[in-house]
Amino acid sequence: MSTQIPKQTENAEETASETETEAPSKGDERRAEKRRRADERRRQREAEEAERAAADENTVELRVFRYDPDVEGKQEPRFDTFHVPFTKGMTVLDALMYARDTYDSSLTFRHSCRQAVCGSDAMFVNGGQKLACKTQIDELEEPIRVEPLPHAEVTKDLVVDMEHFYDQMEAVEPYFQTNEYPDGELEEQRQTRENREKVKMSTRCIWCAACMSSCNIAAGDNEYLGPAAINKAYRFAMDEREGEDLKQKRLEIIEQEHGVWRCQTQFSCTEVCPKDIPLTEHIQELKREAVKNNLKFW
Amino acid sequence: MYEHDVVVVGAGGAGLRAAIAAQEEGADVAIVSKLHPVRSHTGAAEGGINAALRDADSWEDHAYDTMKGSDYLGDAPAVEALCKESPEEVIQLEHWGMPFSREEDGRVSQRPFGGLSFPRTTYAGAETGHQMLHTMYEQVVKRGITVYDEWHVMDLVVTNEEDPADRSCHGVVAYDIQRGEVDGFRANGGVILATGGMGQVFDHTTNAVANTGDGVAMAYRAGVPMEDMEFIQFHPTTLPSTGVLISEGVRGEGGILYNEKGERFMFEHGYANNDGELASRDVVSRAELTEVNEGRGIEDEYVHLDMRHLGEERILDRLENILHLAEDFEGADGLTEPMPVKPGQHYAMGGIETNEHGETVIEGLYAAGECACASVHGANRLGGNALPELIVFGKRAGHHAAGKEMGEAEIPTGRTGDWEPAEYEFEVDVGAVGDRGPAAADGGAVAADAEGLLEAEIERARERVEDLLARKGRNHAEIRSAVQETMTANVNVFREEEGLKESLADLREAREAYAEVAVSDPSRTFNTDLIHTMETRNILDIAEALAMGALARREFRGAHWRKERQERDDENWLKHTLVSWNDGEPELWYKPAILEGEAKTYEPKVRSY
Amino acid sequence: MAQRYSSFDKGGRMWLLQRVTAAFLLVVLAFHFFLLHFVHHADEVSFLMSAGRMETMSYYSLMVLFLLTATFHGVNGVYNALVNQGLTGTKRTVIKWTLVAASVVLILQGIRTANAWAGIPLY
Amino acid sequence: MSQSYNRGLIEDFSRWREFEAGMWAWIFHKFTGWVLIGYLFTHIAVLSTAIPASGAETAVLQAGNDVYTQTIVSLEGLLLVRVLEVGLLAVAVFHMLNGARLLLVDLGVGLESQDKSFYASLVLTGAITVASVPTFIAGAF
Ligand SMILES: Cc1cc2nc3c(=O)[nH]c(=O)nc-3n(C[C@H](O)[C@H](O)[C@H](O)COP(=O)(O)OP(=O)(O)OC[C@H]3O[C@@H](n4cnc5c(N)ncnc54)[C@H](O)[C@@H]3O)c2cc1C
Ligand code: HEM
Ligand code: SF4
Ligand code: F3S
Ligand code: FES
Repeated sequence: MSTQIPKQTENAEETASETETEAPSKGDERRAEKRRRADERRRQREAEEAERAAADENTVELRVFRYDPDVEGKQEPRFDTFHVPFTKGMTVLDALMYARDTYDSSLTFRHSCRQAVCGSDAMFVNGGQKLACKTQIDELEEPIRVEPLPHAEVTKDLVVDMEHFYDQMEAVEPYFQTNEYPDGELEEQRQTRENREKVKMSTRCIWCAACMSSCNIAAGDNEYLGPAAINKAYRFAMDEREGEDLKQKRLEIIEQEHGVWRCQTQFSCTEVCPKDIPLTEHIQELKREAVKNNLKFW
Repeated sequence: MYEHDVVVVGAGGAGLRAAIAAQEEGADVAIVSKLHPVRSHTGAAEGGINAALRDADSWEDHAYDTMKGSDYLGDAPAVEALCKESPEEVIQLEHWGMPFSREEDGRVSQRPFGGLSFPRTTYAGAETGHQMLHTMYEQVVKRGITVYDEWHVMDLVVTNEEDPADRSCHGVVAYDIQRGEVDGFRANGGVILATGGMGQVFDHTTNAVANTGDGVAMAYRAGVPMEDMEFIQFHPTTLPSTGVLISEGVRGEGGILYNEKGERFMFEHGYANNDGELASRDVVSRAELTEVNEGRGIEDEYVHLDMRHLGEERILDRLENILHLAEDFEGADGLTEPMPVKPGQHYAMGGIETNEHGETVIEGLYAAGECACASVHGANRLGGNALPELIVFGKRAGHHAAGKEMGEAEIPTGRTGDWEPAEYEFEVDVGAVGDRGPAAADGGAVAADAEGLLEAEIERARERVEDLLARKGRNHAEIRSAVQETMTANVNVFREEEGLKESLADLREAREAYAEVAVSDPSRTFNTDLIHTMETRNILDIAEALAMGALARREFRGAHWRKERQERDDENWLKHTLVSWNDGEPELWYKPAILEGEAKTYEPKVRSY
Repeated sequence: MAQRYSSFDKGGRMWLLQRVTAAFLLVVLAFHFFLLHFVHHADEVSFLMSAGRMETMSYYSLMVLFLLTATFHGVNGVYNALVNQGLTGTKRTVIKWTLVAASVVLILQGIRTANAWAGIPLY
Repeated sequence: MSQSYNRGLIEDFSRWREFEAGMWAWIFHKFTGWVLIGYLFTHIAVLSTAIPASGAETAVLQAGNDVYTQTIVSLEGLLLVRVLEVGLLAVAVFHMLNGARLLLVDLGVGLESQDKSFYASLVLTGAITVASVPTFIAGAF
């Protein structure tokens, strides 16, 4: 093999002098430059820090719930305070990331997409279930209290156990089922625009569990399917492509003991849903469908 | 230790489709993913899925467009497989209940997209990826496929023969994030990597925080070459403050780009006289940056994307979530004002070298989705071509891994056929520093059987975790941001020799710093500090290969622009760049692009829009 | 999870009945309040006046229906509230029948009272 | 199955301030419902005095000296009872108005303005209660 990649054992300076004849000391220079810049950065950061402490209005104060079953000193739940420099357009997630990367790398929370589609970072911010990535700091009152979702088991810091929520979601047979497909191999099932419109909002759920956490009924009754799962059932029950038989089956599922009747129309699910899904409306519509369905057999 | 026929790493579109396919073939499948499936970044895709569904359209046209878009660096067998199978896969999604947008007659809608000769992009509002991801996850639930979520796969379990082509893959070792334990997953049939993008190599990206290119880095260290890493797509319309993507759908529907002077620069400054805003992404990204560099940008940073003239009804019908994005993440109201946009890292055309069946050079190791390079996108991906790639190649890899007979692949993998070594000298060291956290294949334990190999790898992974937790040292966050900084400064849309060299030197420094990395959170429960530290290693490996490829390729092709040579050089560069880890000493080599397809031979033409 | 699918289809009917009785009560309770506090005043109440009203058949039946619906609505409401708070198993059965018994007593006593006024000798 | 994790005092601290309109409506409706059913039982108990009264002489009845009339009159004579009756009215009116709101919600009418209709119920309850105080108190002194 004739690739000319230098061996890793050679140090960079030697390599530089071998291969780059016109600038033998370039590596050194660059390194010095780098060091200088790194120092500058550090100085700058320190200066900023000092400045921040002085000019308090440019920082936001976060009070973050901390708990870790494994680590001594964190086994007792507590709140930690972080001061984060404010920048325009900053979200709660940005602030948390800043706090983690700058002050305490053990600060733990789920996050991924930063754009309200992955549903990882629902948390309790100033007393409301919010997606951290979608919550602008400047709309909140300070100090900003950040806690894990209520009514769920806390795994660590802001991370809660989602298993129960997933169980509920999966209990409503959350998958499309039908008995009739079009004949042609490359043929789609037809669906009217109106029907798509009808289910559209319900398909937007990102499984963040904010709604479930906000519902008092779900808090009191662990088996209650909860608004998200019922909404999932709605998504399929109302999809005309599934056909009548399956709609019957769907109604039976949501009519179970811990199904739609448990909902007391508290509306908090609808209020907190970051995807603006009209959950209560969907639940109520299913109740009416179920009643209509039951009346048929009278 | 867990045991399955097929282990799929990653639960985005590609991983889910692969798992379903393998199960269809009767295999016992498990999905191992560091995120719960519905958290995967496929959910962020907005625009749509290209498929030649209509009579007036044909897969051949789609293939032609794709090849042209790739700037003739796609491999024809893969491109043709994509275009031929995409329609049936899209219909399959529809049959699984995916809520596509509809026409009056009830059929799925299609819209025009950049670089396409026919409006063949099927979509579900501006949330196509979300709907696709959820539809497939629903099928996974229906089939009862085992999902191990919140397990971070650390490394592959691969034998360590001298030549990667002789190696075989027997499973993976993973870290259970919830419980803080390392365990192994043995795969009797095959391991399919579907770990998605690597946007975290850059600091302004549309990708998720979890998109750290783990699969690419794992395969790389196990001996699979990384292909065409220098080709990174920068999306022309991302929000300046966060990198959140404003879908190409906006321009597809008729959105217009303006500079500070209110000029429609795509036409007025002659960047794309025919297609204007709908020209290929690289063309538009460069146009925007040129406007900014020449002082016609707004606040010297961005340009304006205006969709007000489309009217409220149409916007609400087709682009509603764009309104939310602009509002929530940038504070702009798309109905009453233009939205600020600038280019941001969006998609990696390159990745794990595979053939059109998703096989890598290592037996039993597959890759599909954004982490793989089959290669269908060549030097530049067309909008709406990634989602079909996930389902087509996800399915293919799944089927193959589950033992379905699929015939001989036409694309060679590894150093077979007409490969050639690269005559390029790097000025700084690349590759491993010392022997920190070596991957499976480099210096791994030699064990007689798969079982023993897995045991040894689990042990080694445990030691690595313990070591990272025990020692004192530097925080990964600094190192990660140093990498992102230099990559964004030097390996961005515009690339110059000096900058690229600078980046390699910076990366070397970062690698050296990484040798001293430590995890400060001692917890065994949900230790994200540890996960991010492991990810940073992957980012380093990828960034380096990316910069190496970018430095070596002295031409302007697709997304890769070089100041030194601002034109395409078909004479010398109609070939793929490959980087092999080579047990810690990265090696650069090339193999020719395959332009002879089943339909025709794709003769390189000038790519103008 | 077997129990999860043991749907109690009565749920829908009870739910509906709760609403129907509510709608009925809405009218009758308003009427009741209006008649006994605004048309007649609280301090003018006497046995004969009540008896006088009750002797009208329509008023009598309205009041009995009022009693029945209010009892159902109230008791069922209480029961639902308890069930929603997680009342299950034997406890639930016990409370359910206690409530039913209380309702029966209430209704019987109410009808006896009404009969006393109406002069129906069934008390 | 997961249990609510007990976050101690920090969890409970002033949480009620964070309730949404719909939750207050739910709590008030519950409370008023329970008061009403409780009242229904006492109401019937008190009215039951009509049963022995019906056996009394016509003259006694006309004089208002029967058990029933005596009970009612003495009760109504108490200021406390009058005040409680005003409370009952408030409770009943709220339960009725919010009940009507809930019926509409069940029919899927006006879901977007559910919070407004709750506030309207509250205000109306207040107004009606205040307006009927004179009638209710009349003759108590
Ligand atoms: C904002 C945006 C918009 C886009 N729009 C479009 C579009 O309109 N049309 C189009 O065709 N394409 C689009 N794309 C591109 C396309 O969405 C992506 O290329 C594609 O979704 C990638 O899918 P994937 O399955 O390969 O990876 P992902 O969906 O990213 O999934 C990766 C999976 O791997 C798992 N994983 C990663 N690392 C590990 C590890 N170490 N251990 C275990 N699991 C791991 C993750 O948990 C995740 O489940 C868009 C991309 C972005 C970012
Ligand atoms: C006047 C008209 C009335 C209306 C419109 C009305 C309406 C309602 C409605 C709709 C509910 C169901 C709430 C739910 O389940 O979400 C309810 C519950 C209830 N009602 Fe009524 N109601 C009225 C009168 C009464 C009366 C007279 C009583 C007492 C006997 C009463 C006692 C209750 C009780 C105890 C509940 C259950 C409360 C709870 O959930 O804890 N209601 N009412
Ligand atoms: S319904 Fe809304 S709040 Fe509930 S899980 Fe889905 S997106 Fe989250
Ligand atoms: S908050 Fe709960 S009670 Fe019903 S309306 Fe929503 S599910
Ligand atoms: S980070 Fe994905 S929803 Fe907030």
